[in-house]
Amino acid sequence: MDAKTIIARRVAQELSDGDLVNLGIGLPTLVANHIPDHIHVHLQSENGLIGLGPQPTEDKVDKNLTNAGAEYVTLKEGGMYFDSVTSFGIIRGGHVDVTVLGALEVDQHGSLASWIIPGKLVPGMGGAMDLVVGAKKVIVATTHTNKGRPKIKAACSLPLTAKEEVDMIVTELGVFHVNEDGLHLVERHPDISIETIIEQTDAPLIVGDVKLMEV
Amino acid sequence: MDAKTIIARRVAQELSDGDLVNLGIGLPTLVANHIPDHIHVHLQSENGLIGLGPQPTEDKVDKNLTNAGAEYVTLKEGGMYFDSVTSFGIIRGGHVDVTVLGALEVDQHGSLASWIIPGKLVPGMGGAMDLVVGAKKVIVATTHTNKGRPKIKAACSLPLTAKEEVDMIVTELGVFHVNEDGLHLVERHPDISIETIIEQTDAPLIVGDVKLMEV
Amino acid sequence: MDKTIDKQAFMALLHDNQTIMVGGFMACGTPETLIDWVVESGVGNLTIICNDAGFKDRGVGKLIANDQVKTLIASHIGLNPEAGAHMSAGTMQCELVPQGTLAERIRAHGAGLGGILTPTGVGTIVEEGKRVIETDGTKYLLELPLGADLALIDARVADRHGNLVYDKTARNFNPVMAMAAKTVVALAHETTATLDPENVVTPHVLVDHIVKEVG
Amino acid sequence: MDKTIDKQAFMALLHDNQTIMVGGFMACGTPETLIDWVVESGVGNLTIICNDAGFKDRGVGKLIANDQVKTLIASHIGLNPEAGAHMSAGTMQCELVPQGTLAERIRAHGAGLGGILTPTGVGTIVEEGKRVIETDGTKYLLELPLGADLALIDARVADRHGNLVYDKTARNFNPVMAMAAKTVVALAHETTATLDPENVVTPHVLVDHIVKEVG
Repeated sequence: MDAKTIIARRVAQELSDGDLVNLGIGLPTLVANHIPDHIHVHLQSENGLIGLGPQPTEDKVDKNLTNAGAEYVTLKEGGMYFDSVTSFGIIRGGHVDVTVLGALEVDQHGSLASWIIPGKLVPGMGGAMDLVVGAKKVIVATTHTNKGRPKIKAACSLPLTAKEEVDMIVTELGVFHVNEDGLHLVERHPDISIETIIEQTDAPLIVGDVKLMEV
Repeated sequence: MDAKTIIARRVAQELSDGDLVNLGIGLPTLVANHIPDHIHVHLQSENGLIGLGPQPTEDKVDKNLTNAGAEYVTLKEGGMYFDSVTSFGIIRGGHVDVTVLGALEVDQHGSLASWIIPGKLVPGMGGAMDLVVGAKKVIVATTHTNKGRPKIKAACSLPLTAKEEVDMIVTELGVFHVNEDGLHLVERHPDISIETIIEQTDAPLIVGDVKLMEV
Repeated sequence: MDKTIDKQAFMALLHDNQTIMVGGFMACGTPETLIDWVVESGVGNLTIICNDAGFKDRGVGKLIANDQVKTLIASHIGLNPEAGAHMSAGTMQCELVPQGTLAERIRAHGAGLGGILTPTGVGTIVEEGKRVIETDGTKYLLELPLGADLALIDARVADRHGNLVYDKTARNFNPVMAMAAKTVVALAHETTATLDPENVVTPHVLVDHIVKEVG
Repeated sequence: MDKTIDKQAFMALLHDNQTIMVGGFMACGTPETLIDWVVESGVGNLTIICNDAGFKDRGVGKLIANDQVKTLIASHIGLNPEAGAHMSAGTMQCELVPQGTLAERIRAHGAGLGGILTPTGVGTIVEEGKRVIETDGTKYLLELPLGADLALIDARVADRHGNLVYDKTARNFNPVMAMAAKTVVALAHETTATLDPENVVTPHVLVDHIVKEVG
């Protein structure tokens, strides 16, 4: 199984029946493919719907039905449309149970950098700052390293998306909880040793009872 | 013609085609009966509609279609319903062209008292404070005196609805404009002398070219 | 997920000392059946947030008459003499809030804002005890969010997911209150399989329980 | 009152140095015909307020490519490399605003608020130059209203009064922008006599002009 699939599958296990969930562009989108059959979650797309369905076949494409990544999507039965003010009222108001998003960097205190590399990449924060501040549970889903460099840091060096809002980090190597006392390694990939994870992480880790990830 | 009809008729002349208008409970409501045929205005009821129509006949009463005074009303063709947040967004945001409301007291600077007589009458301000602050033009429609005591004062003695927001006062005796330099008498009832108006007004009046009210 | 509950399950949601938001404007759009059940439950010491005090025998007025309300937060109490009597007797406190400010304070809670700046009430007794914040030379009152333990709202139709639409001016405060309480119970006068996704007013994720109106 | 205007009348609304709000999310829900006419008009030095920079050949991206935009206020510019190129070349300034904050700032203007307190952006570079206001021990940013001279919005249907409904996720920023500009022009893809008063999203009083989409 490739890294992205490992991550998406593990994140999917965090979702509960009835949850309202927002999945960021890219890797987090894959989580939708791994939600267990007995769990029914409602996916929000912050551009204006709840009840995000799969991509349409080409003959069913509606140019006025897109997700936040400008891809054509569908609406599930029971879903509905709303405007941007309502959408972010729902997000900022704590009505989203889980938001899953990627990272350029994430640190031991749960601060996240995901929207700008000064002088290089300035796409903008879009809805990410509101999502991270507003959602009840914030999960960062990211490959453990970028070109060999750890993405989990003692402190983010890039401009932040939000300060100390991340609750959980899922990578292909392990699962991490951000607690008051620091960053806990709580699960590891069965083939990866705790030592390897410590080595590839640029932040102090608290290592207690470490379970094995289902992969 | 009785005082209330004189006032309502004169206020109606202030309305322009296409205006969005909010009429307060009581005397201001009568303005709707005197709008010239060639003028089409849209009446808002702040409890949630634009397009307020006349009261229904008894067999057409709908208990879920009321005005802000809890009376049964109708909706005109082209009208629509909305919630209280939208209603007051429209009001506070300056989208109401004219609001007409009564007064306990109104002063030379355009401050209005209309919602409380401490220790005696505490109905609450309802939507009046938002209307007076938000509407483009605020017209106070009131009998000139209350049991012989002038309602137009140098300064309000009762708690205010809003400070310095009234643009115009219409009574059965005359019409007054609140300008930067003070309160101007601009029209008088044909049968009433300027001296009488000055006598029955508890505020200094600026008297220039005084026209006759149409009554 | 069927959100329908019966009377017994509803009664289990009620407790002394709760803060309860109740939709409706002069009892139009108030879920009377749910109010009757709160009366029957006998829970006391309640803080009620509602546009107004209703009437003696309609809307939240029934809770006041039954001595269940410790504090009423409303914009208007004039049509219910019982409210005034309870205030004079010192058995109920009343916090009067301008109607647009009441709507925005509830919205602020539901939308995750720390407060809003409004021109409404500047220079009046509504300003007392509040922070005045000036921007660009204009004074505004900082009005703080208002949330509740329970919201009791009145819908025309609920679909099987819990999506809601309202009826005419019975909409008023119901949608915004559905955003702002820990637990939201909607009295539905009709039920249907699904609503048009373009016309849903309150998305199902905001609604915890549905009580079907009988008869 | 017929609000329909033709191309010539639309062109007369355009001027150099205007601030123009444009609906749409990655060009879904952007009134392309109106954007084409702004391109054709050649007006320059514009401040554009839009969720994003669109694409090089769709949405407000066309205005950027044609060097008409002095300042872009948006939440995201990543899908339009032209926007980045214009920023690097110094020919366009860009103010990046979190998407939920952008929606609330526009709403604040339209609803007559002096600003809103949001937790979004606290502890990030979005905080720079802004007032931080603390209530109950929590820090919020004071975000100020955002209005415009002109709003260009995209509606599915306009009725003969100017009431509007939108299409699926093409709704997004269109309704809130209809509240926040001095002049509001809606491109209507269909017209009808009247809309259901329960389902109107934008009340006619907010809409100044309708352009009927041809073909």
